[in-house]
Amino acid sequence: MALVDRIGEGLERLGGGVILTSVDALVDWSRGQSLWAFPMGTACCAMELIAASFSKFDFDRLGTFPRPDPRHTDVMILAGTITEKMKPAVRRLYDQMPEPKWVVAMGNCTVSGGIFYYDTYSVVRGADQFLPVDVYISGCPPRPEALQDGVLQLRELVRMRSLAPGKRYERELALPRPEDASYSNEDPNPPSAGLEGGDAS
Amino acid sequence: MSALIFWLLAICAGIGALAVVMSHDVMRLALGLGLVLLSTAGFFVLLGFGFLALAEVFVYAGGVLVLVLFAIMLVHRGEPGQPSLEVTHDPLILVGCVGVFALLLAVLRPVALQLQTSSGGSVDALGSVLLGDLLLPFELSGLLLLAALVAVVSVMGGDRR
Amino acid sequence: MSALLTGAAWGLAAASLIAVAALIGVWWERKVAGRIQMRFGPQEAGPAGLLQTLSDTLKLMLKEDITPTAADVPVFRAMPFLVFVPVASALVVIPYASGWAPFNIATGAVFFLAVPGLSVLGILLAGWASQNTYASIGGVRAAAQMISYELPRTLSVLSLCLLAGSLSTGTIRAEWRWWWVPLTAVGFLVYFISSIAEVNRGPFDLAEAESELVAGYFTDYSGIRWAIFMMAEYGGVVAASLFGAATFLGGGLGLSGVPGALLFVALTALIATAMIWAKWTFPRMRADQLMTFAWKVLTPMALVQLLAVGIALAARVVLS
Amino acid sequence: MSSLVVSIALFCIGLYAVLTRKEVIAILVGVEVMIAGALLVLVMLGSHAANGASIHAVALLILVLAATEAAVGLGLLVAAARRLSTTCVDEMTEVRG
Repeated sequence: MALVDRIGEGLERLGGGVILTSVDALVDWSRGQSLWAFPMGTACCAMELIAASFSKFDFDRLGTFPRPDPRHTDVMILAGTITEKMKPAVRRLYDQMPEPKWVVAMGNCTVSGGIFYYDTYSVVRGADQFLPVDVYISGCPPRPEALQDGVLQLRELVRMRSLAPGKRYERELALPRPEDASYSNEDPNPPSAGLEGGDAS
Repeated sequence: MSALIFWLLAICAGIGALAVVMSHDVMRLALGLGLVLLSTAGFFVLLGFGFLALAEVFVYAGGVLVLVLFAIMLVHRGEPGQPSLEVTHDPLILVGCVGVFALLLAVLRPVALQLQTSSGGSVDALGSVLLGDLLLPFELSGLLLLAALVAVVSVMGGDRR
Repeated sequence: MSALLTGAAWGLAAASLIAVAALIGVWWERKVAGRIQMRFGPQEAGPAGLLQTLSDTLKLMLKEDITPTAADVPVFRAMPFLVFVPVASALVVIPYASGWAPFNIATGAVFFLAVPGLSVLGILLAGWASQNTYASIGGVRAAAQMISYELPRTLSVLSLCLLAGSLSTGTIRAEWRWWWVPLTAVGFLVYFISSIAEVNRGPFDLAEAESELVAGYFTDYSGIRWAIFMMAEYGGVVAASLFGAATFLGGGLGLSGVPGALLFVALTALIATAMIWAKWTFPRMRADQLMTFAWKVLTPMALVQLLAVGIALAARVVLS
Repeated sequence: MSSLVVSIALFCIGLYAVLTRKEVIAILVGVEVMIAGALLVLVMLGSHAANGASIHAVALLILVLAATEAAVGLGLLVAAARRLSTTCVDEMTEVRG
C-alpha cells in the first residue's frame, strides 16, 4: 500500500480524528474522481469499452480516460475472454500498476468464463481466479452505460476502502458458484490476502 | 558571496571531472561531462561573459552532450544491462599529469591575477568585434561548420550506398 | 550577485505559475478536446468539472512511486526535476511588461532559447535510466526531435532580434511596432509549429506515441514524478505562448495599461488554445516526416523570413 | 590564483582521462574536459584585459571549433564501431579501410 495508508494508521493511533477524517474525505474524493482506466481489452467487450470513451458516452465526464501505460492508471478494466495463455500477461500488467489500484471485470467471460465456461480447456473461469476483482459487470457484452455505472460503483467502493482504518469494511460479496466443490482450477498464484474485497470464491 | 559561488562551481567541476576519469558507467561519464560544462558556464557568468555562458549551454550542454549520449546509445545498443567501461590507472601517467599541472602553473603564475568581472562582456562589443576585427575567422568558422556537417554525413551514411 | 538571487526568487514564482497554469490548462485542454470530439469533457468534479485537475493532481501525489529494479536509481529519480527546472526558468526572461522582464538580461532571447534546451538531457537520460526499451526509444526520439526543431525556432526569434536591434526580450517588446506583425507572420508560424514540437505535443508527440511506445520516455514513471513531467510539458506550452504573445504580437498589440494587459493574457490563451486545437485535430506524424518537415520546410521558411526582415530593414535605412 | 589552479586542474584531469581510458567515447569526453579547462584559462586570464570583447569573441570561436571536433569525432566513432565492432582503441589495429 502507499505510504499515506500507513500515515493514516499512525494518526488513528494518536487520535487525530478530525484532521484524519477531513483529509480522508479529500483523498477519497480525489481518488474517486479520477479513476484512470487501463483498457485491458482481450476480446469483443473491448469494442464497448472503446465506445464508452467516445462521443456518445464520454467517459471523460466522470474523470475517467484510458491511458495505455499501466504505471499511470488506477483501474484495470478487463474486457473480454481471458485465456490461459493471456493470464500471465494480464497478471503482469496488473502487477505493474501502482497502488492503490482496482479491477473491473466487464462482461460475462471475464466474470465467470461466460459461454466458455463448459467444454473449454483454454479459458480462465473468471478473472477473480487470479486478480482481486472489485466490480463485476454482467452482459455479453455489457453496454457502455453499464461500464460507466460500474465505474460509479467503484467510486463508492473507493470511499469505503479509505485511509481511516475504522471506516474500512469488507463488502459482502460472495456469489454462489455452482461447482465450487467439484471443479478444481487451482491458481498457482492466488491473490494475496492483503488485498481485501475481491476474493469472491 | 562571489568566492562562495566560485568554490561551489569548482567543487561541481571537480566532481564532474573525477566522474569522467573514474566512472565505469557510460552514462555517469556523460553526466560528469555535463556537470563540467555547466560549471564552466557558471564560471563564465562569474567572470562577466554572459553570452559565452549561454553559448556554452546552448552548444555544449544542449548539443554536444546530446550527441555524446546518442553516440553511446548507438554504439552500446544491444548490450544487456548497463554497458560498463574499463578503467585502468597508471601511476606513471598520473605523475606525468601532475608534472604538466605544475609546469603550467609555474608558467602561468606570473600573469595570474585576482578573479574579477570583465568589463568587456557586453553583447554589443562582442558583435562589433566579431563583425569587425575578427570577421575573417568568424566567416571561416562558418565554413568549418559546413565542412564538418558534410563530413559527418558522409562518414555516417557511407555504408548505405 | 543580487541579480542572481532575484532571478532565483522569480524562478520560484515561475514554478508556482506553471503549477496554476497546469491546473487550469489541463482542464481547458480536456474541455476543448471534448468539444472537438463532440463530447462534453469533465463535468462532475466541481462546476463544469473545474476541480477535475485538482483531484487528478491529489490522486497522483498519493500514488505509489515506483522505481524499477533494473533502473539506474539516482538518475531515474532526479530526471523529472532536470526536465522541469529548465522549462520553468524560461519564464523569468519573458517580457511581461514593455521593457521589463523579471530577469532582464541583455541576452534574454538567447536565454529563452538555450536554457530550456537543457531539458533534452533530462528526457534522454530519463528514458535511458528506466532500462526499458520503449522508454529508451522514446527518449532518443524526443531528443532528436527537440534538437532539430531548436534550429527553426531560434532562426524565427532571430528575425525579431534583428528588428529590435537587441537580444534583450524587454527591449524587443519595448521596440515593437504594429508593422512587425505582417512582416514576421511567417516567422510566427514557424515559431508556433516548432514550439509545439519542442514540448513534444501532438501532432509531434511521437516521442510518447502510445500505439507503438506505450508512453515513451516516461513509460516507467508513476505518481508524482510522472506529474512533474506533465507539468514540464504544460510549462513549455505556457512559456511558448507567453513569449509568442509578448514578442511576436507585442503583448496586447502595443496597447498600454489595463486593456493591454488583458489583451496580452487573451492572446496568450489564444496561442495555447491553438496548440491544443492542433493536438486534437492533426494525426501524429511519422519520424521521417517529422525530420523532413523540420529541415526542408521550417528551416528554409525561417531563413526566408530572416532575409525578408533584413531587406526591409535595409530598405528602411535607404528610404529614410 | 585559485581560479588558475581550478582551470589547470580541469585540463590535467582531462589529460589523465585521455591517456588512461581505452574506450573511444571516454577519450573524446576527456578531450572535451581538456578543452573546457583550456577555455577557462583563456577567459580567466583575459577577463583583466582592456579589450575584453576580443577575448569574448575568441572564446566563442574556440567553442565553435570544439563543437565541430566533437561532432566529427563522434561521427567517426560510430562509423568505426560499426565497421570494426569494437570501441576500444587497443583493438583498432587494422590499417586497411
